[in-house]
Amino acid sequence: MMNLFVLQLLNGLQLGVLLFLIAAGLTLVFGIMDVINLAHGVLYMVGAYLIATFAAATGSFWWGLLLMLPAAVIVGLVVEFVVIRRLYARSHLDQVLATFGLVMIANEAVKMIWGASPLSVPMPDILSGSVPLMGPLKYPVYRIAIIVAGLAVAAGLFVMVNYTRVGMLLRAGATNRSIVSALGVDINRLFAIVFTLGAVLACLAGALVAPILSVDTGMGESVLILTFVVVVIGGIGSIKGAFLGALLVAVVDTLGGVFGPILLREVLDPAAAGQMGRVLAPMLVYILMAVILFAKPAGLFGRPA
Amino acid sequence: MLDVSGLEAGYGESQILFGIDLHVQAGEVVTLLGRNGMGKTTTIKSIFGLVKPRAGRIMIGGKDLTGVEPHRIAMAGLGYVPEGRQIFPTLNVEENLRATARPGKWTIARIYDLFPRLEERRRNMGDQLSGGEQQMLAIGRALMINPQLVVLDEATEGLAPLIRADIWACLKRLKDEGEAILVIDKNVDALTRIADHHVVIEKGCVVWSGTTREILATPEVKDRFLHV
Amino acid sequence: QDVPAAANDDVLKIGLIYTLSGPPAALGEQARDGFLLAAESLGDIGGMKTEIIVVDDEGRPDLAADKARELVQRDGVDFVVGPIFSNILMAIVQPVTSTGTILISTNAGTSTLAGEACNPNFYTTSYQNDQNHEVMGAYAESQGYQNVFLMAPNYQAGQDSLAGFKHSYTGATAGEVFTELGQLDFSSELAQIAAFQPDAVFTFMPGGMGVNLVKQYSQAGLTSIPFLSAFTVDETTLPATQDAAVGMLGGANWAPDLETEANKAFVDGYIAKYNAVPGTYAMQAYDAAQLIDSAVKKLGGDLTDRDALRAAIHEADFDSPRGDFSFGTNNFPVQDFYLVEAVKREDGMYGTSVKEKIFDDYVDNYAAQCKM
Amino acid sequence: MTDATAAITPVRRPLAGRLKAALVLFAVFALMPPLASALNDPFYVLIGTRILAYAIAAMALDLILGYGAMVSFGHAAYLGFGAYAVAILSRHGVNDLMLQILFAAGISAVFAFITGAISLRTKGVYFIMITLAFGQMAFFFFISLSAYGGDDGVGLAQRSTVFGMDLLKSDFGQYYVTLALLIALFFFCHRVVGSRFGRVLSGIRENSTRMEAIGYSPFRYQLTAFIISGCITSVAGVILANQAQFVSPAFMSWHRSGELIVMVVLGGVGTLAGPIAGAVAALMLEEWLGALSKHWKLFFGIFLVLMVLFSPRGITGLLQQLGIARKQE
Amino acid sequence: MTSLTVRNLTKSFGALKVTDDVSLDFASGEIHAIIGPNGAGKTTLISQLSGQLRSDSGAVAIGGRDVTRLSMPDRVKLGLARSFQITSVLPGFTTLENVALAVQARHGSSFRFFRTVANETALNEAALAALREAGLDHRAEIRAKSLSHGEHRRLELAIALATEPKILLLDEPLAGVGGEDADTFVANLQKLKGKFTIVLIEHDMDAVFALADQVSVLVYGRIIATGSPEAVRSDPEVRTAYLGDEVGEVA
Ligand SMILES: Nc1ncnc2c1ncn2[C@@H]1O[C@H](COP(=O)(O)OP(=O)(O)OP(=O)(O)O)[C@@H](O)[C@H]1O
Ligand SMILES: Nc1ncnc2c1ncn2[C@@H]1O[C@H](COP(=O)(O)OP(=O)(O)OP(=O)(O)O)[C@@H](O)[C@H]1O
Ligand SMILES: [Mg+2]
Ligand SMILES: [Mg+2]
Repeated sequence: MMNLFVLQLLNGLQLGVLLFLIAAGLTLVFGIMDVINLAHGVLYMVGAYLIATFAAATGSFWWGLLLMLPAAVIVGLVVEFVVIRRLYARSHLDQVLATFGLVMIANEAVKMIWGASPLSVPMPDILSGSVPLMGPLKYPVYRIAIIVAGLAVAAGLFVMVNYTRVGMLLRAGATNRSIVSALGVDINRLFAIVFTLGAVLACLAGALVAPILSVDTGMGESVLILTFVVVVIGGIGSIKGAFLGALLVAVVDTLGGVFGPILLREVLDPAAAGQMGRVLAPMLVYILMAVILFAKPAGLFGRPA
Repeated sequence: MLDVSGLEAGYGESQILFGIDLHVQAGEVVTLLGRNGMGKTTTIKSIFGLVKPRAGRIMIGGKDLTGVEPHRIAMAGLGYVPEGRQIFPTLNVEENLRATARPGKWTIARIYDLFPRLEERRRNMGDQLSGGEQQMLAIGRALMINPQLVVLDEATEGLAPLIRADIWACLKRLKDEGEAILVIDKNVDALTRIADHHVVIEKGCVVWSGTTREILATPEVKDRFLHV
Repeated sequence: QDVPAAANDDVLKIGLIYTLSGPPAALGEQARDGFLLAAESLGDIGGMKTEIIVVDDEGRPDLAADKARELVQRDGVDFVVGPIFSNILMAIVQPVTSTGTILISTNAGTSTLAGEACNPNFYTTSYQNDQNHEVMGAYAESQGYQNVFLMAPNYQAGQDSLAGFKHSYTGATAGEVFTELGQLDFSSELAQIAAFQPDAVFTFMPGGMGVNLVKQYSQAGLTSIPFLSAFTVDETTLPATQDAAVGMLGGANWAPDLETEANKAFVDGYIAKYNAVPGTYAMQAYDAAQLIDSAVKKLGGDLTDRDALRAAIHEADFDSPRGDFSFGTNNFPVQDFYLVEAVKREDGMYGTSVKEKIFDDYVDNYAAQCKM
Repeated sequence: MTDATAAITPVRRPLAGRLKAALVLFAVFALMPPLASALNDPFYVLIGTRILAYAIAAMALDLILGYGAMVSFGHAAYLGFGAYAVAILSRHGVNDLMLQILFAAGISAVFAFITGAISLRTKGVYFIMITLAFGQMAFFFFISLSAYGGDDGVGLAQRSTVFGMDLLKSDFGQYYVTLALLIALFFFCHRVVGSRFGRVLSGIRENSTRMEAIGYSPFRYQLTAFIISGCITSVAGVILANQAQFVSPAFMSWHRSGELIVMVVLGGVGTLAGPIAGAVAALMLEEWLGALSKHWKLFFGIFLVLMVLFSPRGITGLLQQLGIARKQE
Repeated sequence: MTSLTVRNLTKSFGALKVTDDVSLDFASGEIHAIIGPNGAGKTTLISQLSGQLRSDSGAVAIGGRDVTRLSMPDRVKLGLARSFQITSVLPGFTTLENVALAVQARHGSSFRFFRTVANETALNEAALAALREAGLDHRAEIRAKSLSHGEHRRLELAIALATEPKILLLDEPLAGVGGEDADTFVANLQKLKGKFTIVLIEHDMDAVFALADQVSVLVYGRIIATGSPEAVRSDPEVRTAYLGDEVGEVA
């Protein structure tokens, strides 16, 4: 039982870090630029497809990753320039509608380019083993690598937003674009950079999971809602919040699914517990979100209205 | 320094400004006067490109900057204290000052010197300040970009008499240091003590302009256009 | 008796309704391609001028109901073929069959339609949903496994699958886990498997879920534990899982390397045309086309006598790639079931391969409940 | 000083304009079935019913979204309540449409009351997400409801009756009953938004602190509107169940909630008639584009992006730009 | 007529004591000005009185009735209205509608679902009257977001007046209102004097000394002086803390 618990914690951490990578971009774009970008999940998907393509073309995961990054920058810049830029001054609902349109475009385009069948990306050799954990348990090296990469990005972002001038300008721009620009800052360029940064992070997340998950057209959508949950639980615009929110969601999801039924069995008879567990399991994340928002209407680290 | 000629601007379908002419020489203090809703703020916003000018020309330091993006106006040496403070609520006091700062003689230390109150509140978020503190911060923020021309739109609104007096003293000091100032304020009396030139607008047109001496000599101006 | 208007004209109209968008599109596309392949090789189906209308149900039951009605009422099709998923089938059965139009399911085979709610206008060329799971249960039983770890997505079909497995497996279970529908990361379930070290794992993870599970299963170094599955390791997922799935076992009514004349023609034709190995989805849709062809030919193209039409269909007089094929009383197939294994084929592509016949001429468990 | 009496003339031009737009829409709806028959395509009547049902739901959502700034991302739950109300009652032999509607509205009111009271603690995007959470909980609840088919859903043997009459039996009858409901509900909503209550609701949307400072408690008004909207949406669910003769949790997935929001925004937020047009446009486009190309989603996406970029107030705004509808101020 | 009493009110933001044991009596019908340096806690005090901010301790009573636990809307119903220092109106509503809503709040039920409110002449007329008081009637049909800053300030005032309060809390009503209009406003308040109790926060000393019956000086959250305008003006402590020389000019 203890073994399982430790393993699940690691799994939770890995999922959490991954969610964070995606959520970080979303919370930046959302909290700082005040743009609700439903197409953020699409960027995650595009990252996975990009690495699948490049890795297949070069025969190497690492080359694939290396080529994916500049491609992601281009994707980010183009999307920002063509659509997002025109949405800054618009209402959230307009943004929802336009980025919803982007999602449809992207999903269909990806299907036209790469087909409907899922693709796969081979795992790099050096990261493909597992390391022994206590007892008979092993843990895949690749997942450890994801955890490390995610934590590094988290630390970098946290410093950037809270302790650098760019971070200050971003936060300032979030609340009052026109005054920031009237004080001499090229806000458009700044926002383009932030959006692209968020896009690259999402693409990176997609690229990192490609060797573990199948690369398919639905992957952006399934992750989008979860990412929004993370962002909202953490408090919009808060990198710290996104990080803790991601871990919380991931741990509740991984541990709750396994230990929830066990706990339920303590209080209910097995059949009822099984039934109850099955009803509750998929709701778990949503219940978590509802409870947190009930207690803290602006998320864990959000600014109350 | 700043030459505005024939400026027309408005919001949506309504035109507010109908040809404003305004000139600020280096080292000069100019006031923009007029009753509520006459277009003072709109004039300032058009100068900064926050409202797109529909006609006319805005020259800064001899360069035509009509219709360029706001940040380029600011880079050309204009500092802005907007009406209604508009400080950044999600930044603390010090960050508000630092975020848009550019190197020059105005430093955080000098700002704190000018407004000790801000130093006491340096860790407060922008929206955790009193109205007057916010106003001080807005002025400090504009100075921190070390402009050659400071534009103040109702910068003393909501300030206690003592602080207001400090601001006037500060403007005077700025003027003495050779900085140009364009100021909107309802304390016309106080303004006349530091300003060189005055421009009075009504319904989006310049209806009077002249020097301090002239305005003091013609009380009708105040009566007719300013109702003071 | 209800005779659809469509029965009277001299064009044979067939509507295909499959999920062609979203992640499950890969399944729908296989089925569509299988049907079209047959249509192409048969030329005029049933010797009649044929028009095939393909519609996408987008995986949405409410939309599917409308599209099905549209096929029947507006386009006047004689046959509706499809869909992939049970929930879509449930939504279109009533709108299609109540007008007297024939519905041929090429994949979904829900228990109610096999049993109490069986329907003279409804046929399936696939199986009753539980059967492949029962195959694996019987296999696990025959291997003498004592504790099998069971895992399926948390929805009706997932619950049915585990029930189906347990129908023919009597040993103990090491754990019974219901995952979230659409879940992609199985690290937590794999952790449990690693902790319990069961004799074998049985799972039902269709589509993308299966791809991910299989990849992660081998990454987690669990391949020493036998991996039994249904609808998980097949020709739609193997291109993505590739080597990770090789050696994994499944239950099926057919495999591409089954040695029959008809199968060779079908598989070769499919590979030549689409450059991919066909899966059961394609095969069953291929058979649906053959089934229609055989029935219409029998009647000489006159579809107005509905009883005759139904009788002709029931005869199932065609060569299925899977060999023996006939309809039971409930219009569900009576066929053989096999244990199949994922392999890398000689042509370098991946596919399943027959390992062992488990059931011979197997009838589903609900047929007795059908009063027809 | 300007003439004071001139200033008193009530500001109701936009409202009146919208009323006209709605009347035109309804007239078109009423003429559609005979037209479809004449064109030998009566099938449109069936699609039409689905469109009208979604129009009801979109309009109901607009009531809180457009007038109360409460963007509910869980409104499909009410479609589901409506649909399951039909399934559950008809299994127990109750086939009357009005009883089914009452039952659906009852469940919806209770659900809206509880979840609304909790959700209203939050604002903006937090509100969007917490309503999503409740919507998903309802969705998963019905997925696990095996008595009614769980994920697979249940088929309905027959359509509902209206006071014992088989009005819904024919597609035409069903269409006109739906249209009648839409019109009645539209006028209900139209009156509500123009009433004292409606003005308070919009006031809270604009600035809730200010409203509190002049003596309104936002919560009560918002919750009331939320409940009304939920009940009306469930009526759409009742219709959809009849139209599809099938009920499944798919009616309440978050995609449906998202589509409702798309319809409202596409049509024009806060106009009531706009979202009706939005529902028609979205579903008709889906029909047409779907018939033209299998890649219709690509074109639909492009259409949405272009609409937002070039017509900020949706279809309503587009009509205004083209000079067909009257501009607001 | 109603009086407002405040007993031992406190409020802290973290370690910062913003309201520090404040006790005041606002007699009915009087204009009681509160002056003090920026950041002294004046706005905070108003927010506590109006119920927007919860107090840490102490009590507020309206006409003898303890309202410390009541919410802002409930206090409004007892006749307490406030204006905001930082303009807070309904930007998408017309000026008239902004005020009409305030009138409606006072005129009973807002749970009316059917009558078209735009046609309720009683509401509109009362609203227009309030606008006239604030000198804004000619802008009745303009959306609030299109008003200039000064016009916003007047609207703020008109809204507060339209709730027909018994006690009116005004937070810098004159800020941004220039010239003759300020004088008109002072004259208007002068007229209102005696009709209801007014708590006035203002940095415009001309107005304060022209209007106030009582003046209290708040510094660092504490009342350092209360008394007649003359007494306060000559208090040396007040001069150093707040007034400086400017009073000299003004006087
Ligand atoms: N955002 C806006 N949209 C539409 N009209 C506006 C807007 N802002 C200001 N106006 C109008 O423009 C006119 C001039 O406004 P402006 O703010 O320039 O006046 P001002 O002279 O600065 O007045 P004040 O002394 O009150 O600040 C006013 O009639 C006002 O109603
Ligand atoms: N939410 C808050 N958190 C922390 N400190 C706050 C908060 N709100 C206000 N303050 C501080 O409390 C003090 C009192 O603020 P308040 O707004 O009451 O002052 P004021 O007397 O109205 O000043 P002014 O005349 O400048 O408007 C200020 O120093 C301010 O920085
Ligand atoms: Mg102004
Ligand atoms: Mg204040």
